[in-house]
This record gives sequence, C-alpha cells and structure tokens, in this order.
Amino acid sequence: MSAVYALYADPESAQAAVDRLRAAGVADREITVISSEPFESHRFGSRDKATWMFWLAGTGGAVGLAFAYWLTQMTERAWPLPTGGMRIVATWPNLIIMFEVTMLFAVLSTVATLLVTAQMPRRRPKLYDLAVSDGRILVGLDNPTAPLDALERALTVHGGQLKTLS
Amino acid sequence: MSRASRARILRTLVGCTLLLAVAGTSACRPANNRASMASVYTPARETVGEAVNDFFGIRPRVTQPFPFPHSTHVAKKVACTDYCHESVTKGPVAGLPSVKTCMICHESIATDRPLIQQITDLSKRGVDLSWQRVYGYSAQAHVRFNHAPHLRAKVECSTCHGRIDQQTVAERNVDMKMGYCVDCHKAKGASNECLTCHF
Amino acid sequence: MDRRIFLKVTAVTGTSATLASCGNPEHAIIRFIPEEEHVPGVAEWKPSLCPLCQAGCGVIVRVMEGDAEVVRNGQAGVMRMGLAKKLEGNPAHPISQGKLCGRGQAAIQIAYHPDRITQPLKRTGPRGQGQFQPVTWDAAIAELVAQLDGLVTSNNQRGLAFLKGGGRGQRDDLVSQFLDRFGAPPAVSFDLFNYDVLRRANLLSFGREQLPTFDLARSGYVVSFGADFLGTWNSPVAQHAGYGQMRQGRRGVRGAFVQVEPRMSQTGANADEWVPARPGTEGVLALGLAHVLLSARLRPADAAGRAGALIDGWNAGLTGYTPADVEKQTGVAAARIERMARALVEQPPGVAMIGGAPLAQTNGLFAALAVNALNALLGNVGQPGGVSFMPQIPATVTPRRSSPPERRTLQAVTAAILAADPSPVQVLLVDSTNPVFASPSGWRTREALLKVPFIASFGSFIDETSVLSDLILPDHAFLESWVEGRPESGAAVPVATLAPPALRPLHQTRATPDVLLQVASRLNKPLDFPWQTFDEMLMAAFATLPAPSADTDAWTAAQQQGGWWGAADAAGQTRPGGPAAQAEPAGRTTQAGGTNQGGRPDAAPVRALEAQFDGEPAAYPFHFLPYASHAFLDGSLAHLPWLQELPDAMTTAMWSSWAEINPQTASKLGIAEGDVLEITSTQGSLRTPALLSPGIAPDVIAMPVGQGHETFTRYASGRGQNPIKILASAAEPETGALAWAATRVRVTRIGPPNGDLILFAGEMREHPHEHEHER
Amino acid sequence: MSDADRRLTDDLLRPLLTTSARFWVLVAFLGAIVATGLGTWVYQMYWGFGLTGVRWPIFWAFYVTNFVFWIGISHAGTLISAILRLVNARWRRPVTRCAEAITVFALMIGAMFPIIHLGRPWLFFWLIPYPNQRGIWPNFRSPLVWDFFAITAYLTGSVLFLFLPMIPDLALVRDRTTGWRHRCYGVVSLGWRGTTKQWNRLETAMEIMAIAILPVAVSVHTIVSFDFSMAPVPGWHSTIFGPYFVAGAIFSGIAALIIAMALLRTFLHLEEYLHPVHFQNLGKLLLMMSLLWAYFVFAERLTVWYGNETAEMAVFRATQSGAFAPLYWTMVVCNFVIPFPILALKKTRTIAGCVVASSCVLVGMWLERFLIIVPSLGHKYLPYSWGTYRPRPVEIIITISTFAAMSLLYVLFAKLVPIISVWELKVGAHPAHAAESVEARDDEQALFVARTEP
Amino acid sequence: MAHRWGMAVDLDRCTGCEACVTACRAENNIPTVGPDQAAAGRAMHWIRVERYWEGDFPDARLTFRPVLCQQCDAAPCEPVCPTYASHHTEEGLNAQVYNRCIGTRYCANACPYNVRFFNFFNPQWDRPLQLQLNPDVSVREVGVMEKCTFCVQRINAAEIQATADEKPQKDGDLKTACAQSCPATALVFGDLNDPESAVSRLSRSPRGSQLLGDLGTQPKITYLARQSQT
Repeated sequence: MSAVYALYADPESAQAAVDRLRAAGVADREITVISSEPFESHRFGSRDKATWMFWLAGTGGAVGLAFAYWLTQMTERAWPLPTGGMRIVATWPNLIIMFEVTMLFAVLSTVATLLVTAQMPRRRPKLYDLAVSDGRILVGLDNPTAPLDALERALTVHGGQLKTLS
Repeated sequence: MSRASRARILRTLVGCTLLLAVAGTSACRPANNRASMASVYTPARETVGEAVNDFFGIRPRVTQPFPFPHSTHVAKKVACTDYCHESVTKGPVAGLPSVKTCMICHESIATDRPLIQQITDLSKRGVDLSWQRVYGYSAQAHVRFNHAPHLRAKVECSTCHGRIDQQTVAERNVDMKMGYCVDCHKAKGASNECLTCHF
Repeated sequence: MDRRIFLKVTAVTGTSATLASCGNPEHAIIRFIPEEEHVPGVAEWKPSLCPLCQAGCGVIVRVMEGDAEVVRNGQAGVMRMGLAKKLEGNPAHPISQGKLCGRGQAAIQIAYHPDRITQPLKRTGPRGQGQFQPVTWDAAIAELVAQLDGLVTSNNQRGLAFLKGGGRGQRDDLVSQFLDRFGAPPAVSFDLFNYDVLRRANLLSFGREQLPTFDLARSGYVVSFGADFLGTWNSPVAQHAGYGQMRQGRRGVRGAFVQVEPRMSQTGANADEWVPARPGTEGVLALGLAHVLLSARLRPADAAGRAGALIDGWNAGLTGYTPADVEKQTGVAAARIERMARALVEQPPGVAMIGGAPLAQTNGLFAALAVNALNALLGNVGQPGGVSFMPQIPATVTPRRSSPPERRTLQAVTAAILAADPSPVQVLLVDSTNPVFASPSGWRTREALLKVPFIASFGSFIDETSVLSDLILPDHAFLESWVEGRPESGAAVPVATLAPPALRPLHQTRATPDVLLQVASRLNKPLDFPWQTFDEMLMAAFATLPAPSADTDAWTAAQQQGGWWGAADAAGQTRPGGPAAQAEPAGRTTQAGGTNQGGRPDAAPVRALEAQFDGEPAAYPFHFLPYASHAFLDGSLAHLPWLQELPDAMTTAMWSSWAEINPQTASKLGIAEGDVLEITSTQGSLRTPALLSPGIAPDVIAMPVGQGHETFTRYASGRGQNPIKILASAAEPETGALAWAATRVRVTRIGPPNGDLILFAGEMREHPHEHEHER
Repeated sequence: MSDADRRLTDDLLRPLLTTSARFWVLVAFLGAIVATGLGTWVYQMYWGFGLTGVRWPIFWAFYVTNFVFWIGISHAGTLISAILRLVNARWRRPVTRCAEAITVFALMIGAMFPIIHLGRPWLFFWLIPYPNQRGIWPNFRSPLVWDFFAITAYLTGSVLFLFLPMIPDLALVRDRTTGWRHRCYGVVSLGWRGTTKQWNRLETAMEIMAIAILPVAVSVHTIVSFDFSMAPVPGWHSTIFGPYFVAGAIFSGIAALIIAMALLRTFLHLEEYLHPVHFQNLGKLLLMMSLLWAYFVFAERLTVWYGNETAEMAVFRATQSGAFAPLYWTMVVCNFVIPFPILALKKTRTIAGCVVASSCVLVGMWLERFLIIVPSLGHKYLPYSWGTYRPRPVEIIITISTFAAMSLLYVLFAKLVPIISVWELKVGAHPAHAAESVEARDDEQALFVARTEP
Repeated sequence: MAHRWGMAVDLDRCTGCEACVTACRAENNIPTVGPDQAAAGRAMHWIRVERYWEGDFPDARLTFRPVLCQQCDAAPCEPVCPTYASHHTEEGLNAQVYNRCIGTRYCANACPYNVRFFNFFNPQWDRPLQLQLNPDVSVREVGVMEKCTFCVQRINAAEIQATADEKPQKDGDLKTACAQSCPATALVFGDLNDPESAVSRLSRSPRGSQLLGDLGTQPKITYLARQSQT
C-alpha cells in the first residue's frame, strides 16, 4: 500500500489542508490527521466526536450487576451455612458486592471500547511520522484513490512539505 | 561517573542489603523456641517439603513393610472382619492386625512358605509389622472418620477400598478428597455439616 | 510473580519446620508386638486412686489405644498399648462421687512427665550435685540389701530410718511392718500441712484420733475458722459436693456460711460473711460464740460434755469471754459475735470447723478444742448437717509384734542426727516426701541428711531431697501400680479404695512395695513376709472384709468398682454424710476402740493460751501467712505444667509466686502492683513480686507455698520463691507440729516490677473506674 | 513546534533519558529496606504469627493499622484527580499523574497487609470466590470479603485511570528513544498515533472513568471502616465510621500528595511546572479536610462521652486520660493544632509550610488508625480480659519497609514514565486550542494560571 | 426433634475451684504455652473463672464467674469470618472448623466475651506428655483460632451411639468435660429443646440471666445469680 501526507507546524494550516483535500473531493473518512495533542477547538479536531461509549459502559455495568447477583445468590445457596442468625441469602451485604462488581465491569467495558474503537493495541502504524512527536501535525491519506498530483497540490500549500510512502 | 565506581557502589549496597536483612530477621527470634529440641511433639510438619506436598495435596505412595496378599485371603474365604479388621464392628477404627493375629492361623497353616516363616520369625522376636495407612490424611485436614455409621448406612467397603479381592497390598482406589465425601453425603442425604467430620 | 509460584513460596515458608522426635520414617523404627488387646478408638474406663492428697478420691481412668515409645529388653521402639487419656471422679466412690478437683485431673501428667526417672540411678558425683548413672534393678536392690545387712551385722538395726509422707493404707502398713520386722524404729512421716493437731484435738474431745467429716449438704449455718474446705483442706471434693447442696440443693433453704480468716482464701471468697479476726485468736472467738449461747441459755452448758469439760472455765459459763472481751482480743465487733452466735442456733443445724492457719499457731490445739467444744455445745456431733467421724477399717492385716510405736517428728530426728556423731541414722529410706524443700531452714534438714552415710529414695522425680540420695529406686506412677487407700474422712461409710494397675509401665520402674518385699526376702536374715508381692498383701487384707454380695467377694468386687465401701450392714447407713458412724455421744466416751491410745479421759482442762509469734512486732510488723497453693499444695505438684499454667483462682497468677499485701498498707510503703519486695523474718529473707489484694488484713502478708524449687523438673526448678525457707521453727507444744503461721516479717520495696509476676487477668474489678471514683 | 513546547518536552523527559549515580544509590538503599521487610515476613511465616506483639485479646494491631493507613493514602490520587478532571480545574494538569501514581502504589501496599496479618497467609486465596471440589465458597457476609471486592475494583480502576492518559506520553517517549527502550515503549504505548479519533476516544474514556472511579473510591474506605464498625466492639460499633474514614483517607491522601510533589519538584527540577500555586490550592484542600477531621473526631467523642455507656467509656478513658493518652494527644496536635494555623495563614501556606503540615498529618493519621484499633480491643466488655499491646521487631521492620517500598515504587515510576503529563501540559500551555466550552467553565482556575505566569 | 445444646451456670454453687479449667485442658488437647508466652498474653483457657473484687478491706467481696464460649444464637464471631470457619450448626453450636480457618482473627475481635484463642506458634508437648492427648480431638496447628466446642466430640459420639442402639439419649448421659468434673455441680449441660431437662429447668429460674445479653448475642448459657445472706 502507499500513503501521501504532509506535516504542518500549526493547526490552522493543517485545518486549511484538510479543507482543500475535501475540496479536492477526498472523502472525510480517508483523511487522517495525527497530532501530538488534542485540538478540540478546531473543526478537524472535533471530527467523529460522537460515540456510544457511555452506553457501552452502562451496559458493561449492567452485565456486572447481573453477574454479581447470580454469584451471590448461587454461592449462598450452594452450601447454605447460617452465621450469626442472619438469613442465608443476606441481601444487605450482597448489595455491596453487587455495587463493586458493577463498577468494575463498567470500567473494564469502557477501556475495552476505547481499545477497540481507537484500534489499539496494534503494531507500528503505517501512516506515521516521528516529526509528530515534535509537535508537527500530520495530514494525509492511506492508499489514495484520487489522482496524486491533485493531492500534492492540496497538501503542499500552507508550507506543508509533501511525503509519500510506497 | 565511571562504570567501575558505579559497580563498586552497587556491590557495597548489595552487601548492606544482606546485612540489614540478617539483622532485621535475627532481631526477632521467638521468645521460647523449644522447637529445635528433638524431644518435643508438635503438629508442625517435619520438613518444608512435606508442607508443600500437604499444600498441594500430594501424598507419598505408601509402601507396606510386607507384601500381604489380600486377594489370597479373600479367596480363602477369610472375611475382613474375622480377625484382622474385627474392631470395625466394635468401634470407629478398622484397626491394623499385629503379627499375633497372623499367627492365629499361621501357627499351622502354610508354615512352609518363606513369607510365613518371616512372620513366624518376627513373632518369635516379638517384633511387629508396622503397616502404613492407605488413606492417611494430613493432620492439618482435621478429619475424623468413623466406620460404624457408614457400615450402618450400608456403604459397601468397596466404595472406598475397591475390589480388595483383586489387590495384594491394599491400594488407594478413590481420590479421597473432601469433594468425594461431600458428594456421597449429598447423595445419601447424610449431614454435610462441617462438624460431622471436622472437629 | 504469578500466583502459583507465590503460593508455593508461602506454603514452603509458612510452616514451622521443627523436627518431631522420631526423625526417621514410621516403617523404619522397630515396632513391638502389643502385649494387650484394645479395640482401637474405643475408650475403656478403669478405676484408680488419686494419690495427690490424703482425701483419697476414687478416680476412673480413660484408657485408649495408642503408640508409645518404650524400651523392651534394652531396645527402644514403638508399641501399641493402652494409654491413660483422662482422669475423672469415680461415680461409685462415696468420697469423690464422680467428681474430681483440678489437681486430681492434672495427676495424669505424673505418668507422662518428661522428667520422670526412668530407671534406677546411682550417685556418681558429690552429694547434691545431681550426678547419677543408671544401674540395673538387680544391682540397685543388691546395694540396698548390702547396706541393710551391714546394719544387721553391726547389730545396729535402729540405724535404719524411713521417711515418708502422711499416708494411710496398706502401703504404709507394709512399711511399718518392714521396719518392725527389721527392728528399726517406726517410720517418720513428714507433711508440711499435716493434721496432727486436729487429730489430737478430736481424740481429746471425742475420742477419735481422726479427721472430721462434715455433712454440709444439710447444714444451715457454717462457721469456718480458717478451714479452706473448698480448696485444699481435708476432703475438698466431698465437701464441694456438700457445699453445692447446702447452697442450692434444697427447696427454700439456703445454707449460710461465715469464714473467719485474716486473708480471704478461695473458700472465704464464697462465704456470705468474711471475718478477718486477728491471727491466733480463733479459739477465743469460738469460745466467745459459745459464751453467747451459754449466757443467753440458748444451749445447756452440759450439752458439750467432755469436749466442754476440756475447756478451762466452761462450766463457769466462760466468764472472761464476753463479746466485749473477745472483741478486744480478736478485733471482731461484739455485735457481730452476738449475731453469729444466734445464727448458729437460729439457722440449724449450725456447725463450726477449724483448719489451716489457726491450727498452725502455738496455741493451735486450744483453738481446735474450743471449736470442738462449740460443736458439742451445738449438739451437732454425729447429727445430720453436723460433724461426724467416718467409721474406719483397721489398717493392719497381720498383728504387730512389738508395742505400738512412739511418735517421732522429723524435727526430732534431724536434731538427733545433728547432735550425735556419728549420725544415729546410718541408712535413710525416703518415700514420697520432700522435707528438704518443705521444712523451715531452722530444722537444718539438708545438713542432717548430708550427714547420713547412705540415703535411698523411691520417688519418681529428682527433687531437693532425692537429689541428696545415693541410690534412687524409681517407683511406678500411680496409674501403673496397685493402689490402695483408706481415707479417714469425707464419707459416711467406711471406704477402702483399691485398684489394679490401669496402664503398663512406660519406663523401667518398679512399685516400691514390691521392691521392699524383694529387699526383705534378699536380706541375709530374710524378714519372712507371708507375701511375695504387694497385691498378695492387698488380697489378704481385703479377704478380711465382708463381701458386698453373695456371688462375689470383697477382693474381686473392689477391683471392679475401684474399692470396697461399707454397705448397710457394715456402717448403718450408706447415704454419704448421713448420721452414720457417729462419734460416741459426748461424755460417754472413755475407750474409743483401738485408736484411742493416748486419749486421756481424765485430761486436765486446757486454758486459753496466747499465740506466740517469732519476731518482735516492732522490728517485724507483719504476720506472715504462708498458705497451701491451690495448684501445688505444699509444692509437691509444682512439676505439673497444667497446674503451673492454671490461673490462681484469686489472683489469676500463672507460673509465678507472689506476696499478697493490703492496698492501704502497700500505699503506705510506696508499693505498687508487681513491685519486687523483700520479705525478712528472723530466719532470713526472700524477694518476690507484690500483689495488692483487698482481701487481706493490713497487718498480714500472705504468700502461697509451692514455688521456689531448686531442683524439681524443668517446669518448677528456679521458678518463684519458697516461703517455708523463712519460717521460724516454732511448734505447737502438745503435738510438736510445726506452727507455720507463727512467723512475723518486715517488708521493704526493692524495685519496680521485674516481670516475674505473670497474671492472666487484666483488671481485678468489674467496674475499675467507678472504683477509682469511690476512692 | 514552539520552543516552549520543546523545552517542556525535554524537561519532562530528562529524568527518563539520563540516569545519575544518585538514582542508583537511592534505589539500592530503598531496595535494601524492602528486602529486609520481605525477609522479615518470610521469617514470621516460618515461625508463626507469635513473633508479633499481638496477644489475647488484642488480635489486630500494627498490620491492620498499616492496612487502613495505606488504603487511606491511596485516596490521594484517583479521587482528587477525578474530581479535578470533572470540574476541569486547569491547575490539576501537572498534579494528576503523580497523584494517581500514589493511589496505585499505596493500594498495592495496603492490599498486602490483610495477607501479611493472616495466621496462615498461604491460604489467602480462600477469600476469592473460585469453583473448587469442596463446593464451598467465601462468606459474603464478611467485611473482609467486601474488602477483597472493593480493593480489586478500586485497584483495577486506578491502574487504568493512571495508564490511559499515559499512553500518548509513552508514545512520545517511544519516538524519542532507540534500541530496546524504543521497543519496550513501543509495546506499552499500544501503537498510539494521535489521530483525532484516538484523542477524542481517550478524552471520553477518561471522563467516564472519572465518573465511575469516584463512588468506588468512596465505597472502598467506607468498607474498610466497616471492618471495624460491623463488630460489636466498644469504640468500633459506630455509624459515623464510614464518612469519618473517608474524610480521614482524603486527609492523609492529600498530605502524601503534597509531600510527593515537593520531593519531585526539588529532585527532578520541576520548579517551572509545579508552581507554589499548586501547593497553595492543595494546602487549602488539606486545611478543609483538617477541619472536617476535627469535626468528625469531636462528634464521635462527644457522642461517646455523652452516652456514657460503661464499655465505651472504658475505651474513652483509656485514650483520653489513660495509657494511650500521650499517643492520642500527639494525634490531635499533628492532625489539627499544627496544620491548622500553618495552612490557615496565607503567609505560612508556602511549599515548606505545606510540607511541614503534611508530614504532621501523616504521623497523626497513622496514630489515629492505631488508636481506633488497639485501645478498643484492649478494653472490651469484660474487664477480666483487658490487655495492652506492645509491638515487636517484626512488626516495626515490616511497617518501615512498606514506606520504603512506597518510595521505591515511586522513584522507579518517575524514572520510567514522565511524572507530569506532557500532552496535557501542552494543551494547558496554549489554552487557545482548548474548546470554548471548557474555557467558560474554567475562569476561576484561569485566575491561578494568570497568577502563575509572572 | 433436633437438639439444642445449652448450659446453666449456678454462680451460687460455683466456688472458683477451677476443676473445670483443668478438665477442659485435659479433654480438648489445649496446649500449655509456657511462662514466656503466658507473659506475652498467649495463654489458652477455653473456660476461665473470672473473679471480680468489690469494695475494700474489711468489706471486700469477691465473686467468681466461669466464662466459656456462650454458643450465641446471634454470634458476632460467625458472620465476620470470610471462610465460614466459624458458623452455626443445626444443633445451635458455634462451630469452629480448624482446617477452614486462615487466621484473620476477626472472630476473636468480634467476640464480646473474649473466649476465642489463637495459636500463635505450633503447640508443643515435651515427650512423652503427648501420650495424654485425646485422640478424639484435633491438635490445632499454628495460625488457627480455637475455642470451646461444647465438647462436640462427646456430642457426636453420643449421637452415633444413640443411633447405633436406637434409643434416644437421656438427659444427663451427655456432659461436657467441665460440667462432668464440676465438684459443686455449678455447671449443668443439656438439651434446651427438652423442657424437662435439668438445664431447661435451671434456665427458667428467676435467678437466671445471660452474660452481656443486652448485646443481643442470644447466648445459650444462663447464669444463675449468686444469692447473699447479708
């Protein structure tokens, strides 16, 4: 596969490059922007903010709750041993267990979602440039379908120096 | 700084570590440590290895002092409870017979066999055979088994002792773990209260 | 590190890898063929006799099969054998009635004690150094025989002395017969807390030289003068049973009980009323009570009969014992005396008992006679709820040859030895007594013994006395031998306890009676005993007793049930404590059968004596009160770990000795709990921790006897202090009994707590802070 | 990229890339103490628990004190940084990571103690509900089992909470290193690139975590307090214990954080990133917690004294005027008398001042846990069974070694990971990039920023 | 009907003689820890006789009170145990299962009576003292809790016997070691479900009360108050 990208010193020019790529008819999905810090305030920064994460976390919690409920009930009934004149299925203490397990599952599911949606962990990515860690902003595409020269024109303005991998 | 000097520093520090460790541990020797005296009885395991085995439930294979052929005796219609394990009908323990018991019959029977002659010789010298328990639990299991109730509950001897008529010296036939007892107790509706066996 | 590894590590390290003794695997040690058959896992109960005190409780032994390390013909190995697991009271026994005190239950540890002497020993090092070497029984007996033959050839049979504890029964009879036949003077019996004074008093008052039996179960009002009858005195187990009944055994009636003693004993703690009278004035108090009864015409004066006649001024109505006078002497309020006296008759039956410290005064006999008179006056002698005397079985099987023996106290013997040179005693045999520990330093017992050329002892342990001996012939533990005893109190019927060995001997020991018989037969001029072994003698003795039923004889029956006790035909009634076997009604007694030698019908009235104390009150301001420890009695039980770790009932002290002192006194002397004190008498001094107790008079220092052994097994040696060492050798003049309560001391604080005082309890009061507010 | 950013990056990565001899000395020294501690524990397991000073009837003492203490310390990070994240206090940025690190390590150490204090530690796994041939499970009615669940949840949460925002920085280090380090950081940074999608997901995840971790943190110390309040022991059986312990935990947590920050600041030369204002703010928090603590203690004591119940009063007296009084009043001085004025006066609320106050608080809070456990056990209902306790060498050594362990872990952490979040600091450095919405919520924090830029 | 084992302690009969303490030690293989450990507060007494002083000389009074595991129905020691080592049996006993005990010592803290004891070291018997050990009772090892079991070994044996010869147990046949030995019969053991048993009758006595009963532990031991004449 091949890739085309350019590095920019500041978010504004990166934003401009993104716009020109769009103008050049490149689909939003294909454009990759890589930066060493988040840019919530810029449009490219706030792309695909929308997420199901909260819901997934909630679901995880619910699963945890169900599991904890089953666990407490099952174990207490499996070998019923009375202690301190309490009921065999002791609801109050069980609530504590359920709460903790619920939270645990919620947290775990959050992290799981993060890893999946952010495509982590993965081996060394194709489209990347060490300059990013110096604060440069990378704008580019994997396996460009559009004609290369058009992309070049789009990327080279605003002082982006073009690089290609193949 | 040079690699050499760094190494020196490290070495000295490692030394200090060991010293500290020794000092620290020796600072708190137990007050009355009669443990090291051989003339004491204690439930402690004799060796660390034994402790590990106990922990993982590994029990050494028992080696009996004498190749007693159960099969032959059963074949000869000698019931277990006739002489050798008669106390099983009287008390909690089946009991292991002494050479005396052997001689009850072998005064006269099969006196020509070398094994029997060994026995006769032992009994003359007043020395007994030290049979090994086949199902010896670790003391830490705190299990108290009583044959009588099991016999009353019509539990077959073979349930735990297997086809004794096919064994020479008795072997372990079941994995006598707590699970085994519990399952049977559940099946037979016997009490699974801990104090039934552990006290 | 992952979990499994972690677990393995902890499992390895998490066990104390101490080496159990039989290091080599089970099938490598020699195993002997069992000598007896037992059903494994099934307990068998065998009768026996508790040897620890003269009460003579019958016990049953729980015997179960187990592996014991034994030596058989010189080879060490393991053998399956019956092992004693527990001692309990023998339910059939009239005295113990199925109960047993803590000491008795600990007696089982004697048999299994790690420091028991396992075989005969011969001294190698200098005397008292405790260097011995094992010898065979033949050699040992031969040695003893040689010594005795030596006496015979030098025609000095009286050079043999036998020192024994205060026991009664066939064993002691055998000893006296042995000495008798040998031509030696009778055995000297030594027992620190003996009952000589009380026996003598009972002989004088009632013609019975014997300990009294109390029918507490039916008593209404009990006044005890220092008698620790719920602890160590007389027959504690039987008295406990009666006490329980007295308190809650009867519908609507609850017996009351007053304890008169300057230091609250465990018995005193149970009293409804604790009367700390001045030491040595108990007799006066008793007469004070009598005076009230007489002056108020509550009882006729002649009711006391001879017992009363013995008291000087009795018939004159005991003028001089008015409550006021008595208050002056005793420090007990007159009103209180009045009340107690009236209660004695208003809550019938009222009974008084005396024992312990009051009898260990120089005026002990007077005190005892006074209390006897009081009982006689109350008319409770031989009556339900009163005091009675247990009918006795004559102890001898074969008639004595010579005249009845004269009494010799240890003090007299030691004095003689120290006086003459060479020592009049050439061969000394010691059996089950430890005078070197239990006699005051004034007697110089140790020096005397060191002066005796040859000493042989029979004990099972090396103690302060047997360590001095040249030859040790270890006895069986009581569980391993034939036991027989004839208690003199505690039941209403005559009792002869008997039991065959409950266990096979663990060690190479032999029963002392058998050894004596062997020696007797091996002498050049054998003492011809009709028996080869002790059990033959016992059989002969029991043959004289009536058979309990037609189909069996006394001997076999006794072996089965653990003794012979009089049935209805033997002793009137079988009900324990019943009015069976009364003393002869007061007055009529002139000759009270065989035991009445020395009973003097025409005895002159005794007048009240002032108790004499050793030490000037100025220099020695405190009365020193040693008392029999509940765990160790006179110290003979200090070697039993169970008893060492038993928290003392009053102080919760374990493994230690202490001195009890009144808190006010302590604060005056600047003494705090646990501080190290120095207690000094004219005889010497000792250092021990202080223990503050509200239950002791301000002018009294009390200390338990029992600790302070120098050589007495690993558990007792070098532990605590021995109060006997600083006792003066004052004695009761009539009987010559040691007056162990007649010493005065001074106390000084030496330093802060040194950790010698080990208490189990944290606080001594249930509401410590409220108490602080009170103060 | 701006010079500011570069300098910032270099400063924060320097500890990772250069190693001084001083570092090795420190590690070896701490390592030695930790080794001693472990050795002592092994020794204790070998001979038996009797090597400790624990006795009848005081069956819990030093080890459980340490347990509660360390769990308390663990409330420094996650809780604080979670709160600050949620309110998006911008001054939090340099603080959060070192705080969260404290949480994780303190929790690990604290969780060790229930195992150390077992009579048979090799069987600790019976607390875990796992299927076994015996068919028997843990007893969910036991507070110790609650502890197990709570600590598991909290530890997992905290580790992730610490790790997630670390990923971009790890990637940064990955790009700045070569050779085996490059490879290692490559693995742990999970191949982070910094695409907008990753950034957004990360931010969201952190928000959810922050929300989830807060109640867990609170529950953990509540449950720790339940270990005591569930037992009918005078001085333990009190409903106030839950909040009381949580407050105490945060109290000691902040103190620990302040000290840690001060040390980092001096040793790693982070003066430019950890400003006095950070200590100022944490100091204010500490002050508030000190007051809260005092309030709880007063309430608890007053209730006991007023109720005047015999057994409770015995404990009360023992601590107030009895054998434990010296310790008790030391605690009061350390937790209130000293810190209050120092932190109340702006003049003394300097870095030094905060450190002094915090050190006192740590001592005081350790004593508080000790004084809750031992006097109560020593004065239960039956005075016959009262007793007192004196620690033995094993306990003291192990206690000391845990402090060493804490320091060691922290030092190693600071060595391997940028102790201050580089990317967050960058974001903070040019607020222009941050979203307006954030800006709006942020004005009062902006003050601090203003004050910090001289 | 299932048994419900209980005990009555008549403080008017109890004389503090401590026969029960030794009886318990002999029956239940309770080790002696020796002077050093005793000083360190590790002495073990499943039953102890508490004594409390009141007042000062000469009006000092002293009362004895035997304290053993009260076998509470609502036992605080049970629910706190994470491994069920301490739990309740059908017959109302507070079971202590040694092999299940991991030594958290939580039960001992929760117990208001302080009747639970911990094996700080492996117990030791100087040979041949160990020959006395009761084969029907476990020898507890280091790190486990132990306490009065109401002589469960005797209870089990009696029940096995009863089923063997198919006749119900009689009241008084079965006694704990302490009750058996008590010379003044202050301790009475029996079945509380049998209204005619001695222990039931005593438990109904107006003198009866329960130790720390107001804690709601529902002990199965009734203390009969000591009466006083003066």
